[in-house]
Amino acid sequence: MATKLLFFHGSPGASVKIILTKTEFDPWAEIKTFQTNSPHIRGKHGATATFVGTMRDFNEGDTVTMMTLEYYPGMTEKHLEKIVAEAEKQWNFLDCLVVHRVGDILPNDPIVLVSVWSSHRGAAFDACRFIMEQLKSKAPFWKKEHTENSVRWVAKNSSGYEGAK
Amino acid sequence: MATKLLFFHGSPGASVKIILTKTEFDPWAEIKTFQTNSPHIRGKHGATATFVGTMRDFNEGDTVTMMTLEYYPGMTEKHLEKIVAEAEKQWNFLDCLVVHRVGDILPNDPIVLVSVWSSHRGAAFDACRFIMEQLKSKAPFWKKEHTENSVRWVAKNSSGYEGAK
Amino acid sequence: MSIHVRFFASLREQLGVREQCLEAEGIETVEDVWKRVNPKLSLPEHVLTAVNMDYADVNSLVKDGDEVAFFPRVTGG
Amino acid sequence: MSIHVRFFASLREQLGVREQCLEAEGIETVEDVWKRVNPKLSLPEHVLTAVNMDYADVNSLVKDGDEVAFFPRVTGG
Repeated sequence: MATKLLFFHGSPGASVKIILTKTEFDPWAEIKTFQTNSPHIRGKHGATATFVGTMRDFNEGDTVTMMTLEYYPGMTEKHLEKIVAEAEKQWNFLDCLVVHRVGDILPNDPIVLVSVWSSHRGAAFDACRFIMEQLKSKAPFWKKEHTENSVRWVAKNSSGYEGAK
Repeated sequence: MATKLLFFHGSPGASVKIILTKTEFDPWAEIKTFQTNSPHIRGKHGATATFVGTMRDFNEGDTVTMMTLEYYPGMTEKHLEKIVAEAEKQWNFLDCLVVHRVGDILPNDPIVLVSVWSSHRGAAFDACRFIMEQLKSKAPFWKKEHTENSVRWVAKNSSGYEGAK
Repeated sequence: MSIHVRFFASLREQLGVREQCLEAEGIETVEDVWKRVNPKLSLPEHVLTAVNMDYADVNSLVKDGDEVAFFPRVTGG
Repeated sequence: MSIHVRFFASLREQLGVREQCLEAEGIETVEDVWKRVNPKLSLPEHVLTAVNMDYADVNSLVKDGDEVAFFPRVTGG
Protein backbone atom coordinates (compact mmCIF):
# COMPACT_ATOMS: atom_id res chain seq x y z
CA MET A 1 0.00 0.00 0.00
CA ALA A 2 1.46 3.34 -0.99
CA THR A 3 0.54 4.96 2.28
CA LYS A 4 2.85 7.56 3.71
CA LEU A 5 2.52 7.22 7.47
CA LEU A 6 2.71 10.59 9.11
CA PHE A 7 1.87 9.23 12.50
CA PHE A 8 1.43 5.80 13.96
CA HIS A 9 0.15 4.98 17.41
CA GLY A 10 0.18 1.45 18.80
CA SER A 11 -1.47 0.83 22.17
CA PRO A 12 -0.28 -1.80 24.65
CA GLY A 13 -3.79 -2.90 25.76
CA ALA A 14 -6.25 -3.16 22.94
CA SER A 15 -4.41 -2.84 19.64
CA VAL A 16 -5.00 0.70 18.52
CA LYS A 17 -3.60 2.01 15.28
CA ILE A 18 -4.02 5.64 14.27
CA ILE A 19 -2.71 6.76 10.91
CA LEU A 20 -2.54 10.15 9.23
CA THR A 21 -1.74 9.91 5.55
CA LYS A 22 -1.04 12.38 2.75
CA THR A 23 -1.74 9.86 0.01
CA GLU A 24 -4.86 8.00 -1.07
CA PHE A 25 -5.71 4.91 0.96
CA ASP A 26 -7.98 1.92 0.35
CA PRO A 27 -10.03 1.50 3.54
CA TRP A 28 -11.01 -2.11 2.83
CA ALA A 29 -7.41 -3.11 2.16
CA GLU A 30 -6.32 -1.27 5.33
CA ILE A 31 -8.87 -3.20 7.38
CA LYS A 32 -7.82 -6.50 5.88
CA THR A 33 -4.14 -5.85 6.49
CA PHE A 34 -4.76 -4.70 10.05
CA GLN A 35 -6.89 -7.78 10.77
CA THR A 36 -4.33 -10.13 9.24
CA ASN A 37 -1.69 -8.60 11.50
CA SER A 38 -3.85 -9.07 14.61
CA PRO A 39 -3.66 -12.83 15.28
CA HIS A 40 -4.86 -12.28 18.87
CA ILE A 41 -8.38 -11.44 17.67
CA ARG A 42 -8.75 -14.62 15.54
CA GLY A 43 -11.91 -16.35 16.74
CA LYS A 44 -12.36 -13.75 19.53
CA HIS A 45 -14.04 -10.87 17.74
CA GLY A 46 -17.67 -11.47 16.95
CA ALA A 47 -18.27 -7.97 15.69
CA THR A 48 -16.58 -5.39 13.48
CA ALA A 49 -18.23 -1.99 13.00
CA THR A 50 -16.73 0.28 10.41
CA PHE A 51 -17.31 3.75 9.07
CA VAL A 52 -15.77 5.24 5.96
CA GLY A 53 -16.19 8.92 5.07
CA THR A 54 -15.67 9.65 1.38
CA MET A 55 -15.28 12.95 -0.43
CA ARG A 56 -18.38 13.98 -2.35
CA ASP A 57 -18.24 15.96 -5.58
CA PHE A 58 -20.96 18.36 -4.42
CA ASN A 59 -21.71 20.58 -1.43
CA GLU A 60 -24.30 23.30 -0.88
CA GLY A 61 -25.39 23.17 -4.50
CA ASP A 62 -21.90 23.49 -5.99
CA THR A 63 -19.66 21.04 -7.76
CA VAL A 64 -16.54 20.46 -5.68
CA THR A 65 -13.43 19.61 -7.67
CA MET A 66 -10.86 19.29 -4.91
CA MET A 67 -10.43 19.63 -1.18
CA THR A 68 -7.48 20.52 1.02
CA LEU A 69 -7.39 19.13 4.54
CA GLU A 70 -5.33 21.15 6.99
CA TYR A 71 -4.46 19.79 10.42
CA TYR A 72 -2.49 20.78 13.52
CA PRO A 73 0.53 18.47 13.67
CA GLY A 74 0.87 17.24 17.23
CA MET A 75 -2.56 18.29 18.49
CA THR A 76 -4.47 16.27 15.89
CA GLU A 77 -2.62 13.05 16.78
CA LYS A 78 -2.97 13.77 20.51
CA HIS A 79 -6.73 14.23 20.21
CA LEU A 80 -7.29 11.18 18.05
CA GLU A 81 -5.47 9.13 20.70
CA LYS A 82 -7.55 10.75 23.42
CA ILE A 83 -10.83 10.04 21.62
CA VAL A 84 -9.98 6.37 21.13
CA ALA A 85 -8.85 6.09 24.77
CA GLU A 86 -12.19 7.55 25.91
CA ALA A 87 -14.06 5.00 23.79
CA GLU A 88 -11.87 2.23 25.24
CA LYS A 89 -12.91 3.32 28.74
CA GLN A 90 -16.61 3.17 27.87
CA TRP A 91 -16.80 0.00 25.77
CA ASN A 92 -14.99 -3.27 25.68
CA PHE A 93 -13.25 -3.51 22.38
CA LEU A 94 -10.37 -5.60 21.19
CA ASP A 95 -8.90 -3.49 18.41
CA CYS A 96 -9.38 -0.13 16.77
CA LEU A 97 -8.08 1.31 13.52
CA VAL A 98 -8.38 4.99 12.59
CA VAL A 99 -7.06 6.40 9.31
CA HIS A 100 -7.44 10.05 8.28
CA ARG A 101 -6.33 11.75 5.07
CA VAL A 102 -4.66 15.16 5.11
CA GLY A 103 -3.51 17.43 2.27
CA ASP A 104 -5.08 17.50 -1.19
CA ILE A 105 -8.04 15.19 -1.78
CA LEU A 106 -10.09 14.42 -4.88
CA PRO A 107 -13.79 13.49 -5.13
CA ASN A 108 -14.50 9.84 -4.32
CA ASP A 109 -11.31 9.56 -2.25
CA PRO A 110 -11.80 8.09 1.23
CA ILE A 111 -11.18 10.76 3.89
CA VAL A 112 -11.61 8.83 7.13
CA LEU A 113 -11.86 5.24 8.30
CA VAL A 114 -12.88 4.13 11.80
CA SER A 115 -13.04 0.42 12.48
CA VAL A 116 -13.72 -1.24 15.84
CA TRP A 117 -13.40 -4.94 16.68
CA SER A 118 -15.27 -6.27 19.69
CA SER A 119 -16.75 -9.48 21.09
CA HIS A 120 -20.26 -8.05 20.82
CA ARG A 121 -21.98 -5.89 18.24
CA GLY A 122 -23.42 -3.33 20.67
CA ALA A 123 -19.95 -2.25 21.81
CA ALA A 124 -18.57 -2.25 18.26
CA PHE A 125 -21.40 -0.07 16.89
CA ASP A 126 -21.42 2.33 19.84
CA ALA A 127 -17.65 2.78 20.01
CA CYS A 128 -17.34 3.27 16.24
CA ARG A 129 -20.02 5.95 16.19
CA PHE A 130 -18.68 7.66 19.31
CA ILE A 131 -15.21 7.89 17.78
CA MET A 132 -16.62 9.31 14.53
CA GLU A 133 -18.72 11.96 16.30
CA GLN A 134 -15.85 12.98 18.55
CA LEU A 135 -13.47 13.10 15.61
CA LYS A 136 -15.90 15.35 13.70
CA SER A 137 -16.39 17.74 16.61
CA LYS A 138 -12.99 17.69 18.39
CA ALA A 139 -10.11 16.62 16.17
CA PRO A 140 -8.33 19.63 14.62
CA PHE A 141 -8.87 19.21 10.89
CA TRP A 142 -10.13 21.90 8.51
CA LYS A 143 -11.53 21.41 5.03
CA LYS A 144 -11.08 23.87 2.22
CA GLU A 145 -13.25 23.24 -0.81
CA HIS A 146 -12.29 24.10 -4.36
CA THR A 147 -15.44 24.59 -6.42
CA GLU A 148 -15.59 25.54 -10.08
CA ASN A 149 -15.76 29.24 -9.21
CA SER A 150 -14.20 29.65 -5.80
CA VAL A 151 -12.12 28.36 -2.93
CA ARG A 152 -13.84 28.35 0.47
CA TRP A 153 -13.45 26.95 3.95
CA VAL A 154 -16.15 24.56 5.14
CA ALA A 155 -17.87 26.40 8.01
CA LYS A 156 -18.95 23.55 10.26
CA ASN A 157 -19.71 19.87 10.50
CA SER A 158 -23.31 18.81 10.90
CA SER A 159 -24.35 16.45 13.67
CA GLY A 160 -24.27 12.77 12.82
CA TYR A 161 -27.45 12.11 14.74
CA GLU A 162 -29.74 13.19 11.96
CA GLY A 163 -30.67 11.31 8.85
CA ALA A 164 -34.12 9.79 9.28
CA LYS A 165 -36.42 10.91 6.49
CA MET B 1 -14.42 -14.84 -5.50
CA ALA B 2 -15.47 -18.43 -4.89
CA THR B 3 -18.89 -17.42 -3.67
CA LYS B 4 -21.79 -19.65 -4.51
CA LEU B 5 -24.77 -17.34 -4.83
CA LEU B 6 -27.88 -19.00 -3.50
CA PHE B 7 -29.95 -15.91 -3.87
CA PHE B 8 -29.43 -12.53 -5.40
CA HIS B 9 -31.76 -9.57 -5.14
CA GLY B 10 -31.22 -6.38 -7.12
CA SER B 11 -33.49 -3.42 -6.43
CA PRO B 12 -34.53 -0.89 -9.07
CA GLY B 13 -34.33 2.19 -6.76
CA ALA B 14 -31.37 2.16 -4.45
CA SER B 15 -29.03 -0.66 -5.47
CA VAL B 16 -29.72 -3.44 -3.03
CA LYS B 17 -27.84 -6.70 -3.17
CA ILE B 18 -28.69 -9.57 -0.86
CA ILE B 19 -26.60 -12.71 -1.00
CA LEU B 20 -26.86 -16.06 0.77
CA THR B 21 -23.73 -18.14 0.39
CA LYS B 22 -22.67 -21.66 1.36
CA THR B 23 -18.97 -20.91 1.01
CA GLU B 24 -16.60 -18.60 2.88
CA PHE B 25 -16.67 -14.96 1.79
CA ASP B 26 -14.29 -12.05 2.28
CA PRO B 27 -16.46 -9.12 3.45
CA TRP B 28 -13.91 -6.45 2.54
CA ALA B 29 -13.46 -7.84 -0.97
CA GLU B 30 -17.26 -8.07 -1.36
CA ILE B 31 -17.63 -4.42 -0.39
CA LYS B 32 -14.91 -3.36 -2.78
CA THR B 33 -16.38 -5.33 -5.68
CA PHE B 34 -19.87 -4.02 -4.97
CA GLN B 35 -18.61 -0.44 -4.82
CA THR B 36 -16.59 -0.80 -8.01
CA ASN B 37 -19.73 -2.05 -9.75
CA SER B 38 -21.78 0.93 -8.52
CA PRO B 39 -20.54 3.84 -10.67
CA HIS B 40 -23.68 5.85 -9.80
CA ILE B 41 -22.44 6.40 -6.22
CA ARG B 42 -19.02 7.75 -7.27
CA GLY B 43 -18.64 11.13 -5.58
CA LYS B 44 -22.21 10.91 -4.20
CA HIS B 45 -21.80 8.80 -1.09
CA GLY B 46 -20.21 10.63 1.79
CA ALA B 47 -20.74 7.79 4.22
CA THR B 48 -20.40 4.02 4.36
CA ALA B 49 -21.38 2.18 7.54
CA THR B 50 -20.54 -1.49 7.73
CA PHE B 51 -21.01 -4.33 10.15
CA VAL B 52 -19.35 -7.73 9.97
CA GLY B 53 -20.32 -10.59 12.28
CA THR B 54 -17.63 -13.22 12.65
CA MET B 55 -17.77 -16.68 14.19
CA ARG B 56 -16.11 -16.86 17.59
CA ASP B 57 -14.35 -19.97 18.86
CA PHE B 58 -16.05 -19.76 22.27
CA ASN B 59 -19.57 -19.43 23.68
CA GLU B 60 -20.95 -19.81 27.17
CA GLY B 61 -17.60 -21.03 28.49
CA ASP B 62 -17.08 -23.72 25.85
CA THR B 63 -14.76 -23.98 22.90
CA VAL B 64 -16.78 -24.05 19.71
CA THR B 65 -15.19 -25.97 16.84
CA MET B 66 -17.84 -25.62 14.15
CA MET B 67 -21.25 -24.17 13.50
CA THR B 68 -24.08 -25.13 11.19
CA LEU B 69 -26.42 -22.40 10.00
CA GLU B 70 -29.86 -23.61 8.97
CA TYR B 71 -32.29 -21.34 7.13
CA TYR B 72 -35.76 -21.42 5.60
CA PRO B 73 -35.27 -21.22 1.81
CA GLY B 74 -37.76 -18.70 0.49
CA MET B 75 -38.75 -17.12 3.79
CA THR B 76 -35.21 -16.06 4.69
CA GLU B 77 -34.71 -14.25 1.40
CA LYS B 78 -38.18 -12.69 1.61
CA HIS B 79 -37.51 -11.33 5.09
CA LEU B 80 -34.07 -9.98 4.28
CA GLU B 81 -35.64 -8.07 1.38
CA LYS B 82 -38.39 -6.81 3.65
CA ILE B 83 -35.94 -5.62 6.31
CA VAL B 84 -33.86 -3.69 3.77
CA ALA B 85 -37.02 -2.20 2.23
CA GLU B 86 -38.13 -1.02 5.68
CA ALA B 87 -34.74 0.63 6.23
CA GLU B 88 -34.99 2.26 2.81
CA LYS B 89 -38.34 3.77 3.82
CA GLN B 90 -36.89 5.25 7.01
CA TRP B 91 -33.52 6.52 5.83
CA ASN B 92 -32.13 7.91 2.61
CA PHE B 93 -29.50 5.55 1.40
CA LEU B 94 -27.96 5.02 -1.97
CA ASP B 95 -26.88 1.39 -1.82
CA CYS B 96 -27.05 -1.58 0.49
CA LEU B 97 -25.22 -4.89 0.50
CA VAL B 98 -26.17 -7.83 2.73
CA VAL B 99 -24.29 -11.14 2.70
CA HIS B 100 -25.14 -14.05 5.01
CA ARG B 101 -23.43 -17.42 5.30
CA VAL B 102 -25.44 -20.65 5.59
CA GLY B 103 -24.32 -24.27 6.09
CA ASP B 104 -21.12 -25.28 7.89
CA ILE B 105 -18.98 -22.49 9.31
CA LEU B 106 -15.60 -22.51 11.03
CA PRO B 107 -14.30 -20.18 13.75
CA ASN B 108 -13.07 -16.83 12.43
CA ASP B 109 -15.25 -17.15 9.31
CA PRO B 110 -17.41 -14.11 8.57
CA ILE B 111 -21.10 -14.94 9.07
CA VAL B 112 -22.83 -11.73 8.08
CA LEU B 113 -22.03 -8.47 6.34
CA VAL B 114 -24.30 -5.41 6.23
CA SER B 115 -23.02 -2.36 4.40
CA VAL B 116 -24.96 0.86 3.74
CA TRP B 117 -23.91 3.74 1.50
CA SER B 118 -25.51 7.14 2.05
CA SER B 119 -24.87 10.85 1.51
CA HIS B 120 -24.76 11.42 5.26
CA ARG B 121 -23.31 9.44 8.14
CA GLY B 122 -26.38 9.55 10.38
CA ALA B 123 -28.48 7.68 7.85
CA ALA B 124 -25.69 5.20 7.09
CA PHE B 125 -25.10 4.35 10.76
CA ASP B 126 -28.79 4.15 11.65
CA ALA B 127 -29.82 2.06 8.65
CA CYS B 128 -26.90 -0.36 9.08
CA ARG B 129 -27.70 -0.96 12.73
CA PHE B 130 -31.44 -1.26 12.08
CA ILE B 131 -30.85 -3.89 9.41
CA MET B 132 -28.54 -5.86 11.73
CA GLU B 133 -30.99 -5.81 14.66
CA GLN B 134 -33.91 -6.78 12.45
CA LEU B 135 -31.87 -9.54 10.84
CA LYS B 136 -30.91 -10.89 14.26
CA SER B 137 -34.49 -10.88 15.54
CA LYS B 138 -36.56 -11.61 12.42
CA ALA B 139 -34.65 -13.40 9.67
CA PRO B 140 -35.11 -17.20 9.85
CA PHE B 141 -31.62 -18.51 10.55
CA TRP B 142 -30.69 -21.02 13.27
CA LYS B 143 -27.24 -21.74 14.64
CA LYS B 144 -26.14 -25.15 15.83
CA GLU B 145 -22.86 -25.17 17.71
CA HIS B 146 -20.40 -28.04 17.75
CA THR B 147 -18.36 -27.88 20.94
CA GLU B 148 -15.67 -30.33 21.96
CA ASN B 149 -18.20 -32.44 23.88
CA SER B 150 -21.58 -31.76 22.35
CA VAL B 151 -23.76 -30.41 19.59
CA ARG B 152 -26.34 -27.85 20.65
CA TRP B 153 -28.70 -25.28 19.20
CA VAL B 154 -28.09 -21.67 20.16
CA ALA B 155 -31.15 -20.67 22.22
CA LYS B 156 -31.47 -16.98 21.44
CA ASN B 157 -29.74 -13.86 20.18
CA SER B 158 -28.96 -11.15 22.69
CA SER B 159 -29.98 -7.56 22.03
CA GLY B 160 -27.46 -5.43 20.21
CA TYR B 161 -28.20 -2.41 22.36
CA GLU B 162 -25.96 -3.51 25.18
CA GLY B 163 -22.24 -3.24 25.36
CA ALA B 164 -21.29 -0.26 27.50
CA LYS B 165 -19.05 -1.33 30.35
CA MET C 1 -54.55 -29.49 -2.75
CA SER C 2 -53.38 -29.82 0.81
CA ILE C 3 -51.56 -27.98 3.57
CA HIS C 4 -47.80 -28.17 3.49
CA VAL C 5 -46.21 -28.16 6.95
CA ARG C 6 -42.52 -27.54 7.67
CA PHE C 7 -40.39 -27.71 10.83
CA PHE C 8 -36.96 -26.20 11.34
CA ALA C 9 -33.90 -26.43 13.55
CA SER C 10 -34.29 -27.84 17.09
CA LEU C 11 -38.02 -28.31 16.63
CA ARG C 12 -37.43 -30.38 13.50
CA GLU C 13 -35.01 -32.57 15.43
CA GLN C 14 -37.24 -32.93 18.49
CA LEU C 15 -40.27 -33.93 16.45
CA GLY C 16 -38.25 -35.96 13.99
CA VAL C 17 -40.28 -34.38 11.20
CA ARG C 18 -39.04 -32.08 8.46
CA GLU C 19 -42.08 -31.74 6.23
CA GLN C 20 -45.61 -33.06 6.17
CA CYS C 21 -48.64 -32.84 3.89
CA LEU C 22 -52.05 -32.55 5.55
CA GLU C 23 -55.57 -32.81 4.20
CA ALA C 24 -57.06 -29.33 4.56
CA GLU C 25 -60.42 -30.65 5.76
CA GLY C 26 -61.06 -29.68 9.38
CA ILE C 27 -58.19 -27.22 9.58
CA GLU C 28 -58.95 -23.55 10.09
CA THR C 29 -56.03 -22.08 12.04
CA VAL C 30 -52.31 -22.55 12.65
CA GLU C 31 -53.20 -24.16 15.96
CA ASP C 32 -55.32 -26.76 14.15
CA VAL C 33 -52.30 -27.60 12.01
CA TRP C 34 -50.15 -28.13 15.10
CA LYS C 35 -52.81 -30.33 16.75
CA ARG C 36 -53.15 -32.50 13.66
CA VAL C 37 -49.40 -33.09 13.54
CA ASN C 38 -48.81 -33.34 17.29
CA PRO C 39 -52.07 -34.48 18.88
CA LYS C 40 -50.47 -35.16 22.26
CA LEU C 41 -48.12 -32.17 22.47
CA SER C 42 -49.13 -28.58 23.14
CA LEU C 43 -47.31 -25.90 21.15
CA PRO C 44 -44.10 -25.17 23.08
CA GLU C 45 -43.49 -21.63 24.32
CA HIS C 46 -41.31 -19.46 22.07
CA VAL C 47 -42.15 -21.48 18.97
CA LEU C 48 -42.67 -19.12 16.03
CA THR C 49 -45.07 -19.77 13.21
CA ALA C 50 -45.34 -18.63 9.61
CA VAL C 51 -48.04 -18.95 6.95
CA ASN C 52 -46.79 -18.69 3.37
CA MET C 53 -43.46 -17.40 4.66
CA ASP C 54 -44.95 -14.51 6.64
CA TYR C 55 -44.95 -14.50 10.43
CA ALA C 56 -48.29 -15.61 11.87
CA ASP C 57 -49.74 -16.60 15.23
CA VAL C 58 -51.66 -19.63 16.44
CA ASN C 59 -54.99 -18.01 15.52
CA SER C 60 -54.00 -17.09 11.98
CA LEU C 61 -56.25 -18.61 9.35
CA VAL C 62 -54.99 -21.38 7.14
CA LYS C 63 -56.53 -22.43 3.84
CA ASP C 64 -56.02 -25.22 1.38
CA GLY C 65 -52.71 -24.82 -0.48
CA ASP C 66 -50.99 -22.84 2.28
CA GLU C 67 -47.52 -23.54 3.62
CA VAL C 68 -47.34 -23.48 7.42
CA ALA C 69 -44.02 -23.48 9.28
CA PHE C 70 -43.04 -23.96 12.92
CA PHE C 71 -39.60 -23.05 14.24
CA PRO C 72 -37.72 -21.90 17.35
CA ARG C 73 -36.48 -18.37 17.96
CA VAL C 74 -34.14 -17.24 15.23
CA THR C 75 -30.41 -16.99 15.92
CA GLY C 76 -28.80 -15.70 12.74
CA GLY C 77 -26.39 -12.85 12.14
CA MET D 1 11.81 31.51 26.55
CA SER D 2 8.73 32.95 24.93
CA ILE D 3 5.16 32.15 23.96
CA HIS D 4 4.68 30.39 20.66
CA VAL D 5 1.42 31.38 18.89
CA ARG D 6 -0.11 29.51 15.96
CA PHE D 7 -3.09 30.17 13.71
CA PHE D 8 -4.87 27.67 11.46
CA ALA D 9 -7.17 27.45 8.47
CA SER D 10 -9.46 30.43 7.67
CA LEU D 11 -8.16 32.38 10.69
CA ARG D 12 -4.59 31.94 9.50
CA GLU D 13 -5.59 33.30 6.09
CA GLN D 14 -7.64 36.20 7.46
CA LEU D 15 -4.88 37.39 9.78
CA GLY D 16 -2.13 36.58 7.32
CA VAL D 17 -0.16 35.03 10.17
CA ARG D 18 0.83 31.39 10.60
CA GLU D 19 3.12 31.52 13.66
CA GLN D 20 4.41 34.14 16.00
CA CYS D 21 6.76 34.32 18.96
CA LEU D 22 5.79 36.62 21.81
CA GLU D 23 7.67 37.85 24.85
CA ALA D 24 5.89 36.30 27.85
CA GLU D 25 6.11 39.48 29.90
CA GLY D 26 2.66 40.95 30.54
CA ILE D 27 0.79 37.88 29.30
CA GLU D 28 -1.32 35.92 31.75
CA THR D 29 -4.21 34.44 29.75
CA VAL D 30 -5.14 33.25 26.27
CA GLU D 31 -7.02 36.51 25.80
CA ASP D 32 -3.83 38.48 26.53
CA VAL D 33 -2.11 36.51 23.79
CA TRP D 34 -4.84 37.39 21.30
CA LYS D 35 -4.72 41.09 22.24
CA ARG D 36 -0.97 41.25 21.83
CA VAL D 37 -1.22 39.76 18.35
CA ASN D 38 -4.40 41.54 17.26
CA PRO D 39 -4.65 44.73 19.28
CA LYS D 40 -7.48 46.15 17.18
CA LEU D 41 -9.53 43.00 16.66
CA SER D 42 -11.69 41.29 19.27
CA LEU D 43 -11.60 37.49 19.30
CA PRO D 44 -14.19 36.36 16.71
CA GLU D 45 -17.07 34.18 17.84
CA HIS D 46 -16.58 30.44 17.32
CA VAL D 47 -12.80 30.71 17.40
CA LEU D 48 -11.36 27.82 19.37
CA THR D 49 -8.22 28.03 21.45
CA ALA D 50 -5.65 25.54 22.67
CA VAL D 51 -2.77 25.73 25.12
CA ASN D 52 -0.04 23.14 24.61
CA MET D 53 -2.35 21.24 22.27
CA ASP D 54 -5.22 20.91 24.75
CA TYR D 55 -8.46 22.83 24.31
CA ALA D 56 -8.56 25.96 26.43
CA ASP D 57 -10.70 29.10 26.77
CA VAL D 58 -9.93 32.81 26.76
CA ASN D 59 -9.37 32.81 30.51
CA SER D 60 -6.97 29.86 30.55
CA LEU D 61 -3.59 30.73 32.04
CA VAL D 62 -0.55 30.93 29.82
CA LYS D 63 3.03 30.76 31.00
CA ASP D 64 6.43 31.26 29.44
CA GLY D 65 7.25 28.40 27.03
CA ASP D 66 3.64 27.56 26.22
CA GLU D 67 2.24 27.04 22.74
CA VAL D 68 -1.06 28.85 22.18
CA ALA D 69 -3.23 28.16 19.12
CA PHE D 70 -6.27 29.86 17.62
CA PHE D 71 -8.42 28.20 14.98
CA PRO D 72 -11.98 28.04 13.57
CA ARG D 73 -14.45 25.23 14.24
CA VAL D 74 -13.04 21.90 13.13
CA THR D 75 -14.43 20.25 10.00
CA GLY D 76 -12.61 16.92 9.66
CA GLY D 77 -13.90 13.43 9.12
